[in-house]
Amino acid sequence: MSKRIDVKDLDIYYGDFLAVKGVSMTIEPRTVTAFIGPSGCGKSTFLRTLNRMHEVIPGARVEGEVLIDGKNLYGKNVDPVDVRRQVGMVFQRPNPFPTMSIKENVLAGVRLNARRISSKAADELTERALRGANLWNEVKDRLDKPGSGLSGGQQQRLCIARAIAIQPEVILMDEPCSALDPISTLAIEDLINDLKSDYTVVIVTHNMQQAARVSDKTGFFNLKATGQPGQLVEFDTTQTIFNNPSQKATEDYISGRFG
Amino acid sequence: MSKRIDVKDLDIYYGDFLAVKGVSMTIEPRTVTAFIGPSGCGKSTFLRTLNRMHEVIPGARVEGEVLIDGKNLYGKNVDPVDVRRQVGMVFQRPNPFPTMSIKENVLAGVRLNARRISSKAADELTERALRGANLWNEVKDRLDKPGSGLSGGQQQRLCIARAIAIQPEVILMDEPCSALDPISTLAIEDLINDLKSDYTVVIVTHNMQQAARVSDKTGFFNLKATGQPGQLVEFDTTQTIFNNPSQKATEDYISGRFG
Amino acid sequence: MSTLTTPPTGTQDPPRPSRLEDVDGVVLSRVRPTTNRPALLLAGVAVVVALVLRLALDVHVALALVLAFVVYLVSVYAVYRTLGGPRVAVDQVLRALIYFAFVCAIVPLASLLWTVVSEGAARAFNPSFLNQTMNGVTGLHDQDYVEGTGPFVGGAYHAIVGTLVITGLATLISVPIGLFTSIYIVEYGAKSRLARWIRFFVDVMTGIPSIVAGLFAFALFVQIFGPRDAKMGIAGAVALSVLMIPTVVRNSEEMLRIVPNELREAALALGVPKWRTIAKVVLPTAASGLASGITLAIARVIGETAPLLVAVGYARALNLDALAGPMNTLAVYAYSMFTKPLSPAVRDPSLERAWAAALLLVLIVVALNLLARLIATIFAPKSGR
Amino acid sequence: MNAPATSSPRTRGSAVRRPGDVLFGGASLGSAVLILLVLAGVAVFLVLEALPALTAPGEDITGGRGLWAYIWPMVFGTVVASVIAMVIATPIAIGIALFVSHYAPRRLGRAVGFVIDLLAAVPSVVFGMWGMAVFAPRLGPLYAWLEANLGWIPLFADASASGRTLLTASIVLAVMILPIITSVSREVFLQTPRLHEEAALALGATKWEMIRTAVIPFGMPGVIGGTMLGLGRALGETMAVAIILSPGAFTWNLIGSGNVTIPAEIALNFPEASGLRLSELIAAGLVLFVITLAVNLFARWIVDRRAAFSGAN
Amino acid sequence: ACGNDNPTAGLTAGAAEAGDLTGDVKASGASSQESAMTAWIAGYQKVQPGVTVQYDSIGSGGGRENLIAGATDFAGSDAYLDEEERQKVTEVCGPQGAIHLPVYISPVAIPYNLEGVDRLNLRPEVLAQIFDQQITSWDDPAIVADNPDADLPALDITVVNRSDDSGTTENFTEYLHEVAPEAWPHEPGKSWPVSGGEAAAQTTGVVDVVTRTPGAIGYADASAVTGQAAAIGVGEEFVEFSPEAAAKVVDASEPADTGVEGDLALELARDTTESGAYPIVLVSYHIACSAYDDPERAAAVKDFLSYVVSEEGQDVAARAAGSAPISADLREQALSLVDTISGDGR
Ligand SMILES: Nc1ncnc2c1ncn2[C@@H]1O[C@H](COP(=O)(O)OP(=O)(O)OP(=O)(O)O)[C@@H](O)[C@H]1O
Ligand SMILES: Nc1ncnc2c1ncn2[C@@H]1O[C@H](COP(=O)(O)OP(=O)(O)OP(=O)(O)O)[C@@H](O)[C@H]1O
Ligand SMILES: [Mg+2]
Ligand SMILES: [Mg+2]
Ligand SMILES: O=P([O-])([O-])[O-]
Repeated sequence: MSKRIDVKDLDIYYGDFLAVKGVSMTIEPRTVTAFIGPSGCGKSTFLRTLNRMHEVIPGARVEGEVLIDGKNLYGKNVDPVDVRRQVGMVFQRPNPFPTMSIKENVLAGVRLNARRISSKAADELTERALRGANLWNEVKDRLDKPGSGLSGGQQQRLCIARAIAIQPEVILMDEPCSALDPISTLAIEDLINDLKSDYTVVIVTHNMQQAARVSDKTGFFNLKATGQPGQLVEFDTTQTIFNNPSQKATEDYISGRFG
Repeated sequence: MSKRIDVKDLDIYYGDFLAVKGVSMTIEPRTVTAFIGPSGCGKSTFLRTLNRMHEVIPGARVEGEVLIDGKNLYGKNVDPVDVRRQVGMVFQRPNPFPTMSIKENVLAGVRLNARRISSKAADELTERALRGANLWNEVKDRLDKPGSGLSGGQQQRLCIARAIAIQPEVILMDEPCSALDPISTLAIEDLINDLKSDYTVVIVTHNMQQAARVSDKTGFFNLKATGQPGQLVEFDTTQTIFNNPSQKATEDYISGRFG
Repeated sequence: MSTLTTPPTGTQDPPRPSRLEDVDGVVLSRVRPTTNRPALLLAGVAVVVALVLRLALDVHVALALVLAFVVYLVSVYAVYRTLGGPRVAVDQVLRALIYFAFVCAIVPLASLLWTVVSEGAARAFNPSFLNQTMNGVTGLHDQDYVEGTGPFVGGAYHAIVGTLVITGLATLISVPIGLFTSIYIVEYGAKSRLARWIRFFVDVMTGIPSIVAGLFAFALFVQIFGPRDAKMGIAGAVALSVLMIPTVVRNSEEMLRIVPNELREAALALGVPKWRTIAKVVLPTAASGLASGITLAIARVIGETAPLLVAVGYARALNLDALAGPMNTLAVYAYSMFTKPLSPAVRDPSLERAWAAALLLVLIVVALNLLARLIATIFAPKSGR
Repeated sequence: MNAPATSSPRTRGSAVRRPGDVLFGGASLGSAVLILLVLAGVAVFLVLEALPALTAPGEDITGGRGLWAYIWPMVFGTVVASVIAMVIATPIAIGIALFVSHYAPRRLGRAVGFVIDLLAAVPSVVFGMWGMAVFAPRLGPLYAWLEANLGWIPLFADASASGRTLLTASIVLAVMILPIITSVSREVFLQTPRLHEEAALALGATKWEMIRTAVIPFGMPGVIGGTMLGLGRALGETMAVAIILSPGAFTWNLIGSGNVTIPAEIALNFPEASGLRLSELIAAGLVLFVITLAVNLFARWIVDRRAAFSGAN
Repeated sequence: ACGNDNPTAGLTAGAAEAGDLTGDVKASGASSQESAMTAWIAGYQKVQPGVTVQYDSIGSGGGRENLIAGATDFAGSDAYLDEEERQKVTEVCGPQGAIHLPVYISPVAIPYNLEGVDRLNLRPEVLAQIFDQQITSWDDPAIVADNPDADLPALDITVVNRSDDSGTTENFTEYLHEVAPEAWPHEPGKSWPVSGGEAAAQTTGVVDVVTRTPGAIGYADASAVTGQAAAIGVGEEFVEFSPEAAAKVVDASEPADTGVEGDLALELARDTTESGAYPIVLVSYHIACSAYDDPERAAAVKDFLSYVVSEEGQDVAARAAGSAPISADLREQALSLVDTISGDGR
């Protein structure tokens, strides 16, 4: 059920601006892959190409292939809607729907994708997703209040709950813990570990410990120079990247800082 | 220039909801104070009362006193605008002005207040602030481009630059590094260390290493239970909090997690 | 929250179904990939249906189009339901409805604009029409013109000037009042009772019939200037303001409201006083919407006739003084040329003038719109759409 | 922002206010109050001028059966015309706004938005002339068809050959208010936060589902605002209706001559009116004013606008 | 300003000696006079360039009200002042009250739209029944009886009336009321009393609808009617409208008693049987004060009104607006009536 992702020589553009260049990698099913790299090097941009969210930005486009279980995401016969259902996403900035209650927020994706949903199933799914995101205890008494009245970290966990509620096959997370406290972060990391047994997980993080803790493979993105496109400098097992990187740039980045 | 802050028995409300209760503490001038605690416990809320940003939210109010150099912030004759000029703030979510270029964003505090500034001084100030926020190299060639075209981390650093450009006496930072990569984080931490020699700095962070690295004093906030108001559980030197906390809750929180 | 006692994710849960479709009570609705080829094909079919209905069966055009569209909707729904599932079908149907809404609107609008342009273009760009007034022009001149014994005399210069003066004054009155009111509602009065009431009464104000506004302004000016001298340009501007203010307030309110709070907070936290925050951050961020709203409000009143006839009167000659005597405006000019031709027997020259005046009015608004857009792009957020 | 909407006391910590704020806040409050004064002025004016008609004996009123008997058919006409106009215009306007903001290529969208804005500028007289000369005749055959096929419904009882009917006037009103509703809706739809749109898309929403979950809820208050503006115009429009409609006594029949709206009745008869007749007309204006008031109360009652869900955060 | 505020300057050669009066004259009232008034003002400007005349066509009722309120110097009106108004007007016009000058006489034509029917004879009863919607088809025997030669189709009659209150309607319904009281049961008035017909705003609207709708018939100020129009039964003959035919009715009419010596408010002889007279006419007056407080204003008003009733004034209006010039006899009376206006407030 989890999926294997093959990226082949992917160039990513914003209009005429080449933001990321020549990425190739293979992400195995049932693994956690982390992307690290300095700010602005194109981690978010690359992540968004994996569920075709990139093309939502006017003028944005890609060249190259992304294969999920051998099927090109950008092929003729692929509906981005279907892609996005299978490849869920959590954004860098929490974005709960302001007009929906907490519960409705969690169920938003389910409601979109389901023709029918019994109220029992809805309750169950809500609870499971909120527990999964370690938010249940905090909000169980106010499920009908607007989602925008939560603290920043609570909002982010709400978004995670929303994304896992539809139980996608691949989950992309763009710095999911940057707004979280350690306890929630721990819970999310546990969740990621859980998910791994069924799903393919890809996260972007600035926290190298986090990358080291949760990921099986790590990709290091970097910019040659400002204004140059971002590139995948090195992609290997997390072990190798952190202990024995083959590239100087990776080593500098890793060792320069411990998080 | 730096100021001493005394908080006396502060209760903070959103409408009828008591979010934070009975906080008392003293923040010495020329120190860095960090607040840690689980998500939703009221760290951001409390921080916002220190420069009267809390009252901007409709229905929000406080009871109690906040004294800056002995003068009650919430006294009769205090202009919140003056307070905010002395007590700068960086928010959890980057919020550059979309109508302004990068440079204008940095100069916003000056320009919006219609303070006169020669173009040479403006250039100088821009550079100094951007260097301070470790953003200068990345944006020096596109100072006239809109600030909203930057990556998340770049935007956050832009906001830091904007806040330090007005050279306040106290600087409040609400998880300033949560969107930053390690290199930028390091730069910001260095910056905080620099600032300390002149200013009083208060930061909220989820990163305990960060708290340990940069702060002199640490305050631990916690919720007794969900729905209860947040409270200041313990406030002491960082050393004590991390090595020898007097409260069980603090110890649990600190030891439960290292990062 | 007892922080550390919270167990990690759902260990106490029964084994979790790892697929949404495995959850009891959830019926999934999958999306299968489709292309837009069937839609294009069906659109072609619908066009054929429309043509057959219209040409072969002689059904009314509107009816033929509606029927063809219904055929299209039904078939698109059916086809995409089989190809892509119900969600894709609904998506396609709504897409069709939205495009149809667009076509629905464009047809009458294009017809109207075409009528105005084609009827008005001949006269509107004639320099003598643009710089002559109607002073001394009578039906005799029109008759001479139609018989070919005289030139075409009589233009809209005075009406153009009058339009600019009266609408300009109305704008000067309404925009500050309207903008400040919306600022009060959104920024100062947030959630206060007064703000709610004001918003309510502004809505009520949108329903004042224009002629009542004219009568009101006239009555007001009679109180000030006496009945003999009450008709003047400024009275018309006041009448138009009564109509314009609610539009400005309502529009601006909506535009201010969607400015994100975080920008306000960013500015306030920099020690910027509230009023400067509003003036320098909120208003520029909303500039595009505000400009288009104000243009819309101007457009709303620039074509008014009834209140101006009541409050300003009807001038044949040039009058630059908004504080004395009647003035003319393009809308009033067009109205009177339509309904009261100079020479009742020879209507054409008057009709030409009327359409030309209407076209000029539209052009003035085009210019205003362009200006508004220019202003908006100067202030508008530098990114996004 | 889930603070309960109570009127909890607000701490105004200080009595100090800066001159700029005092001026700006004062100007804002002043303008707001000025608007209330103007509205009160209009109301007082209407009542004073309508008073003679309100107190006159019934047989002196046009029609001879009292003021209410004179006015209610117009109320019917006004309400029906506005309702039809709104029913037609609102969905179409929202459709166009979505087309411009989310469906059309950017250039086309902008051009369309521009053209539609222009239409707001076409003087109502021109709408009237166009409606009478170009539009109404085209509808004649349609009405004949309606009568032939749906004639058993009283609304389509007797077709007008000229097409100058209440239904025609309503459709033209719909065209007239279209730009107003479209313009406001378009602006708010364009402002939908990217984040929310992307949140919906990332959950596997189709375009329409994205619009339904992110765009429309965010823009709803704005759309309602625009709709109220449009409704105001539909209720208050004079000249176009006066020219297009072939007015007459009350009838259920929407596709024949007959019925009139209050503003049209005022505009048509005001020039020759004096004394009590003028007063009657202004009384009709007063009734329209009250209708607007009632409609707004009703609208407020239905949609408690915005409530806790503000788009601004 | 760069515009040309005197566009007709080069067109009319050899204007008469320019007079030296100055002042401004304000008037308002009947819209029926609009075209004629435009012509009078333009013509008068050449005679007295120092006097500006301003006329707002706001309707007869408004014109009379303005005069009574002192807002204008004279009124244009399709009807003369009634008893109550004559009482009130003495407040601004001195004890003598106001005078009426019949300045604009125009036939009310009955335009119709029937292809191939070039002449349509309608006697008053038939006319009344058609407009009362008692006769609903063009091949009704009552119509055929008077039009044996016409090829009348079996077409429904569409009656087109004014949708706005108007002097034309008032004159037309007065005519029907007086001449065919049995067939026309309605009271005369400014608003059209029969429902169910097509209604259109203003004279041009009525003419438009009639021209556009086959089988339509209406009534409208003759100046705007250029197509088919019915001949009306007067006595034993059928008369088509023409300025001369209309003027004959006016000549046959008696002045009404308004309490002012020599006043020219007319009781129209609509039931005249005089040969060649066209009985449906609209007479529009200028109603001026018999005395003004301000001698200069009195002089200006007097001068302008003299111009209006003068041969030249009537001729200009006839050509520009298609009205019927008043007869020489009536003109004499009118001029001497104008002469009685005084400038000393008495
Ligand atoms: N919408 C956009 N239009 C144009 N350029 C963009 C857009 N979004 C991002 N970029 C540019 O693309 C590059 C990569 O940005 P991206 O957001 O992917 O960086 P990132 O690695 O995620 O950084 P961070 O760690 O700060 O989030 C940057 O130079 C950025 O300025
Ligand atoms: N605008 C608001 N209206 C009502 N309640 C609010 C508002 N903002 C925050 N709260 C509530 O106040 C409490 C404290 O929130 P706060 O944002 O201060 O938490 P925090 O400690 O900063 O959390 P995080 O680490 O996630 O940012 C929470 O229960 C939150 O739901
Ligand atoms: Mg990123
Ligand atoms: Mg916070
Ligand atoms: O001159 P009218 O009163 O019929 O318009």
